[in-house]
Amino acid sequence: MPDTLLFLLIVVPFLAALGCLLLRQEQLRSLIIIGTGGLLTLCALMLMASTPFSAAPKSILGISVSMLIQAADFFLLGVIGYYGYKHRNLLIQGLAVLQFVLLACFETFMVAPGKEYATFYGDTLSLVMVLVICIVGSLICIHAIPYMKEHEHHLQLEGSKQPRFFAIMVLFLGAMNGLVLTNDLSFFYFFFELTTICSFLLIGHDQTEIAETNAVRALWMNALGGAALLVGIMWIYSKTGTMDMQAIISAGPKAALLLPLALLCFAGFTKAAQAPFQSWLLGAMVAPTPTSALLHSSTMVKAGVYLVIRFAPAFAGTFLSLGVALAGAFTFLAMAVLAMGQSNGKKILAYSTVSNLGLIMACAGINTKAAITAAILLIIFHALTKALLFLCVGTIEQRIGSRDIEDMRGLLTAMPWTAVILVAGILTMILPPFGMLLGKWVAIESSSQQLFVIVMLALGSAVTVAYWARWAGQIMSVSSLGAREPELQPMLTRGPLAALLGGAVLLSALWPWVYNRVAGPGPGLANPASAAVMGFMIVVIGSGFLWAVNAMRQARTARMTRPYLCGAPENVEGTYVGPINQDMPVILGNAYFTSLVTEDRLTCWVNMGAGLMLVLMIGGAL
Amino acid sequence: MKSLFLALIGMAVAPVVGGLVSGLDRILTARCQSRKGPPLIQPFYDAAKLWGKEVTATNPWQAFCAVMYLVAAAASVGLLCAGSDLLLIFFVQAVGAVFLVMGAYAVPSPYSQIGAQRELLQMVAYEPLIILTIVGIRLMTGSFRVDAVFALDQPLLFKLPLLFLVLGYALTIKLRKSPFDISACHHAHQEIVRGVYTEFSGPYLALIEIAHWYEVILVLGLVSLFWATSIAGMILLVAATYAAEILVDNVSSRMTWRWMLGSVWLSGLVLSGINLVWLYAR
Amino acid sequence: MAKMTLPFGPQHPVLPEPIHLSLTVEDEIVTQAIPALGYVHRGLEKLVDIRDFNQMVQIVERVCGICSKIHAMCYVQGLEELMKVDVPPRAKYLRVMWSELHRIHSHLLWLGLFADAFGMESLFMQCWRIREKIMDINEATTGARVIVSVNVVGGLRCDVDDTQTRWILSELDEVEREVRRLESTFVNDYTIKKRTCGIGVLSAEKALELGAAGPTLRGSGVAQDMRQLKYAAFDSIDFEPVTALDGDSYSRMKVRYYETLQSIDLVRQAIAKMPDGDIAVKVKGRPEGEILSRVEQPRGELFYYIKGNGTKYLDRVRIRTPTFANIPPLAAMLPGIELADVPIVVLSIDPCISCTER
Amino acid sequence: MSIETIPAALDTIVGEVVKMKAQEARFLTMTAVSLDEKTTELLYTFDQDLVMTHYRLTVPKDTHVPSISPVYFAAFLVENEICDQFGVVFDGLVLDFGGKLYLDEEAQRTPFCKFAVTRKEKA
Amino acid sequence: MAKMTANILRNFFAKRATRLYPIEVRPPFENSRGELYNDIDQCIFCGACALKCPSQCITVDKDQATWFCDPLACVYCGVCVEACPVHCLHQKTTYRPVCVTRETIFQKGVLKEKPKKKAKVVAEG
Amino acid sequence: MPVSVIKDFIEKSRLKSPWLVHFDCGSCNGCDIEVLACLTPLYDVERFGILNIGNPKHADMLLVTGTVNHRNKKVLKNLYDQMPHPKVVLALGACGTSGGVFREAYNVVGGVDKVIPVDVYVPGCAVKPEAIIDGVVTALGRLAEKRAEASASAKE
Ligand code: SF4
Ligand code: SF4
Ligand code: SF4
Ligand code: SF4
Ligand code: SF4
Ligand code: SF4
Ligand code: SF4
Ligand code: SF4
Repeated sequence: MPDTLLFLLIVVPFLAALGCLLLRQEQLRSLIIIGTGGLLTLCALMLMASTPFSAAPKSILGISVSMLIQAADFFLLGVIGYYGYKHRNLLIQGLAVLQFVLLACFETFMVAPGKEYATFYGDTLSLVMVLVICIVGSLICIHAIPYMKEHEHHLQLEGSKQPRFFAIMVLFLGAMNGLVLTNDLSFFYFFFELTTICSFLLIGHDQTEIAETNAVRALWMNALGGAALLVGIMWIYSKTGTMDMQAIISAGPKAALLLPLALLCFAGFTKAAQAPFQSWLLGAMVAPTPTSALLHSSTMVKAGVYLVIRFAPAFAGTFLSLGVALAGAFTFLAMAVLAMGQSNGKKILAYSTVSNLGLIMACAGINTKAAITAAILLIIFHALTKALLFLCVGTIEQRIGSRDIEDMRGLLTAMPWTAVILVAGILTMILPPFGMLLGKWVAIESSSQQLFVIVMLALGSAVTVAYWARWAGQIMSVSSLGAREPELQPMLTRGPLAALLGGAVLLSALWPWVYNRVAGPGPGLANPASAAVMGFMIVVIGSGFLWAVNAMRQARTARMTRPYLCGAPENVEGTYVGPINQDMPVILGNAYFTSLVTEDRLTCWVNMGAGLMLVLMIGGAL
Repeated sequence: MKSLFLALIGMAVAPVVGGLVSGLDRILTARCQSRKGPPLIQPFYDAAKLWGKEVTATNPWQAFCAVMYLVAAAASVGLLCAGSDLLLIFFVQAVGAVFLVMGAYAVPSPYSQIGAQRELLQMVAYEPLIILTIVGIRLMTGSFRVDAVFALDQPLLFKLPLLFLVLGYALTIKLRKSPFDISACHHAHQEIVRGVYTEFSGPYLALIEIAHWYEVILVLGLVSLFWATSIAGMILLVAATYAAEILVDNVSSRMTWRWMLGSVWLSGLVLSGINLVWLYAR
Repeated sequence: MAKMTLPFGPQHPVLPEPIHLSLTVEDEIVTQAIPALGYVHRGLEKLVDIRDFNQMVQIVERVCGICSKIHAMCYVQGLEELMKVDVPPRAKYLRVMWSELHRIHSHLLWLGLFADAFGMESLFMQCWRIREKIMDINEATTGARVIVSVNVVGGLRCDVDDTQTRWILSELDEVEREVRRLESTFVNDYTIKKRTCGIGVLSAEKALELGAAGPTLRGSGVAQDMRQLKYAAFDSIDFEPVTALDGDSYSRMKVRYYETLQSIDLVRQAIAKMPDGDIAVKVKGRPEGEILSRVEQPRGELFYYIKGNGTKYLDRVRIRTPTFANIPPLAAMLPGIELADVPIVVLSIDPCISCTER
Repeated sequence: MSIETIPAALDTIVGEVVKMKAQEARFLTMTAVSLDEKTTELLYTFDQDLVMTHYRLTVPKDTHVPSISPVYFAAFLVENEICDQFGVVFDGLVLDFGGKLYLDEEAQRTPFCKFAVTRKEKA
Repeated sequence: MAKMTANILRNFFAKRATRLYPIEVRPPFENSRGELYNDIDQCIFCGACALKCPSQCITVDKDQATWFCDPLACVYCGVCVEACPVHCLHQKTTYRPVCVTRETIFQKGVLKEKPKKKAKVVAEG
Repeated sequence: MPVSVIKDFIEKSRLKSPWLVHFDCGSCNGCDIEVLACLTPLYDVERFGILNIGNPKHADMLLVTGTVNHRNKKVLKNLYDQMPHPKVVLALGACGTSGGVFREAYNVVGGVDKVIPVDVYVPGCAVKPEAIIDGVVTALGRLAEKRAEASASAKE
């Protein structure tokens, strides 16, 4: 059974991608995407029944798997090199050549056929990842169908580039599935590079100048990570003589392996866009929104944290672990502060992603069982909510033509449905009893022994609440009810949004169950949010919610007053009578603290700090 | 079951006590200014009157936010009385704070909007301090739970003196007392009128006042944990702390948010850092 | 960086008077401030057409209730000069006494309001509590707390006897004790200095160029005070203007604080040197010609232009009050400060809009 | 009795004011008086060390007067006031309230004129 | 701040300054200028008060022997009192009580040539 | 607790907690400073639960000092409209009640009652703090009367 599911989860997306590319008919393509999405979701759910499992498929469609992967590895490096050449980027070319040479040496001279082991393996961590990838990823792809149509309409393209776009999107899902399910380091390397390529192609999709620069930046940073990964793998192999990840991990912390593991973590940091590598993810914002949603929630950056969490047991209790925790916590705080100074909605989302991943990294670095559990839980809830928020912003941007949160003031009148979903989404990010917050709670509780980490988490967590609450508040800021037009949207836009929000809420309600399922059986792991506590909260806050809804309904019939403007008369709505009896507009705006520090300067400091942290982390491994 | 019972009792009694504390506060403040001051139950008159006022609104969403603020404040007090997890209590009260801010944001009036922004900054200032205090407690008791504090045989105050000061900062902000009455004020002698409260009126303001009483109790409850070994000690500590608050309120001018953020983060972090390092070092 | 506009007034709790400022702030820093007036404009200068020059005394007193006595004094001194009336010496000393009492109450009032602007309610209460003693002196000696209405053309309407002066002196001792008790708070308190030092800086050159007056000017280090003109009995009273050098809100506060103490001393001097005699002379004739009259009122230099035409109705009275002169400096000080400092800077010129707009 | 003044004319007044500024005199105020139906008198007052200097300018009602607010910013308020009350139009005001500094539409226009003039709109 | 703390504590322990007004009424100062009243029997309706009043709120009709005042427009300056040749006009030391509707004072007296008739005081709402 | 007890408490509270907003409608400051003096230790109107709340949306009582002119009458009306019911208006001083000495000036409209309904007139120039306190007490009486009338007519 797992074998079939494995095949379906990894190979079907490849085939579907091929289908998208070849069948250039719109309805058919939509059908393929929806079908693939459905199938992947189904498979992922079915996989739940059979974890943990391991498998070692020898061949696929008659071709030897390892041969295939080996060949594909070189092909990918070739592709990277090609793009490096095309964009005249020496760094990328150099990295590609370096990896090519290393890989060639590795494959030809070092790898000796060892004993058989399972090339694929699935435990709770991989299962969670697969579920996230398949469900959230598919929803994003589905949402992208109407989105991309509109997008190309806006751009007034001559020929549609959608086939290529969707092909890469679904391919991405397959690559991610492969990445999280494999147990073979060389396979892992392949999938890792594949995600790099996919993201590069997606970021550069619109082929504008800025898109291409940013895509190239993403490529070199990730190629750097890839190189580190490759060196790390070779090093590990040279020490242990095996590519079997489980074997390496279960052997426990070994001093000799710390440096290569640090390289692995470094690779994870680049991929997860941790400071100082956040710039590639911010640059990725130029891509169409579904791309951002995919990169931020269920793929790409999650590959980075997955890598670190996967290998966490192998460096538990070492200085490396502390380094990871510190670097993660630092990113959490620094990115939250940067987000506070942003008015660009997508940038806020991006910084928040990096920030949250920093939190996950910090959990991985703390490296207790509770912390790892927290990390996994955060992955789940972050994926759901972040995808939701990106899709909302995308939807809003297509309607109001801006992604600036200042322009979303009073969105409630223009897009009531989406506005409410967006606000609800934001609230699930920061408030109990929703999963993100509960995850953060577990994280803080488990980090209480690490002074610096906890201080940074405490600060970061406060800043996080601030920038989210500000945004949510602004959206609801309307002065009169006016005539609210009902919002019209295609089902394919609205459905995924509702599903993502519903999922986040439902899973939060099921927290005790989710927690137990993720944490697995084991001693000394008290779930702080026990069923009793959750019950209390849900009853009190839930009934409060009903009361509040009722109060809101009653308030609709109340006498409406105008905002307080110091008594200045208001002849025209949104203005007051000011000097010379002129109608002065009431302009509202947030403080973004640009007078204190600009993004550039802060980024510079943050990068220096983060660089220091990384040096500390790798140096600690020595 | 017992804790549920305690929670319910706490939620029922807290507003009464909170209101009385507020009333006492006003009398004592008046005395510091050589005035007579209002009757003790003045806060109840205020709230009842507000409740009986005409309902006017600028945006119905305000009503939602006001109710949620109250509910969250009540829930956090309930959890405190039930001896629950300190971090959870803290997070639940943050729900209230967030809804208060959103309610203030809900009206396009510059005054409530600036109030909301400042309230957020205040949250940024006090939240880390409270978390660090809680961490300090956890280091002493080995658990994040309130009931664990009562198991100690020595008052926390001796081990966490600096953190207690830090909590004092957070408290002053939370109680909206000078020098931290930056985002809102009891009386509006502020450049932003009543800040976050500006646009809430009538019954909604009443809800917010009651929620504030809950918060007063929550905050005082946290203070009392520092002398959990005897009832008398708890009461004494709470009274002394509150008296100090009133004194500080009367002898300091209002800070600006820049000054607040800088000084609170700096001194708060340094103090809690020293205290925590000392605890870790032991 | 997002912009925000903020209608500050006409009804705003930190400004009991209706002035409006259209503020533009970015990150809570004021980038633009446009004043709007006209909410207190009554047009009382025009009442000269229907009220005779004697009745106008009561009307100019109501230009502003805080220093009503000084308005009337400035007006009647102008008319007395125009009509060549010699006011009895005792009246001159009494004028000094009451006008300095007014300055004390006005400065105490201001110190309280200023304290409230930086959020120190208890200090506000304390200043106003002390001030009540002066109000009592006013009421006991003149019959009214606020609009004392003692001046008439040619002298005064009421006198004080020895028991009253003794009582006034003892009350003043008490006031001085209480005011001195606040000295170290106003001058040295850390939080107050933090909120006022370096806020709303006006250099001496700038202050002169923008026409600042009174404590606003003296706070910038310019020792100019209309009492140096030696009107009323100031020719025989020791007087040195109080100044401070920094030109910020703190300096202006310091000037007013020390002027309060100085005025207590001036009242004592006036009482000590007061001769016996009449308090008024009968005035004959009608004013004709034009005259300018200047006195120092609590907020600075007050300027009256009076033009008579030989009838009992004057041709023109024009009042230029100190706040009128201090509004341009205020407009220059506002941009660049924090929103939270707006009340502090606005109050630091001790604005009185009712006299500005008349 | 009348005040000692230096006579000035429309084309010299700004020059004189510039001179005063060069001497670092403090601008005190301007005073307008409506002399009769046709003429308004403007009195410019400066102060230097407690000594006042005055310039007197007599203008027909319908002339435009050059504003001195570019020289002395402080003059903007009083010039606006005179514009409100006397209908004198100042050219080049740095902050022009257009005759609405104090008065709203409902109020009488140019109330201080012996005979109210119709408001002159700026060219 | 220390000085202020001392201040606050002094206030706290000192006797409060508050006068409990409606319960505790301080006697007015003896020459306080308060409510205006006309001893109409004495009034000779000369009109001096009406002429001098800066607020022009008094109307005297010599023929009808009426004295009218708008107490809401009166500014209690006492100019009329000083102007009255027969000293029939006085000011109490207490202020005029508040009212919920506009009040005026309308007094009808008797011309002094026929001094026998009783005066009548009418207060109109 | 029966509903009527709560209702009675609310009615009582209306008289025990009058929050006021003060609008200076062109006053000479004489009355304003007396309003402020009411808040200060000697008179301390907080004894009656009075707070100077500064925001019409929270206020029960509007204290108006000064003459109404053409510009501020719109502001006055606006403030009055923003106050939630039940509310009362006090006109303070000669200026507030009638326009006082200024009532014949060209920019003066007159007393407050030219623009909004006034419940209590407090004569004086300037009004004495004691008179203001009397005014507030009278106004509360008016408020209670109005409530009683309203509930009586509601019952019919
Ligand atoms: S804000 Fe809170 S502490 Fe302050 S008076 Fe109101 S209830 Fe009391
Ligand atoms: S600063 Fe705030 S709390 Fe203090 S008196 Fe003013 S309004 Fe009231
Ligand atoms: S400053 Fe002006 S308005 Fe105020 S009291 Fe003095 S003269 Fe009157
Ligand atoms: S003088 Fe003017 S600014 Fe000062 S309190 Fe009185 S009205 Fe307000
Ligand atoms: S009618 Fe009345 S207000 Fe008019 S002048 Fe005569 S007394 Fe005065
Ligand atoms: S007291 Fe003054 S205002 Fe009143 S009637 Fe007499 S003169 Fe007129
Ligand atoms: S001045 Fe005296 S006597 Fe003459 S009318 Fe007036 S009150 Fe009567
Ligand atoms: S009534 Fe008198 S004191 Fe009050 S505002 Fe009018 S003129 Fe001033």
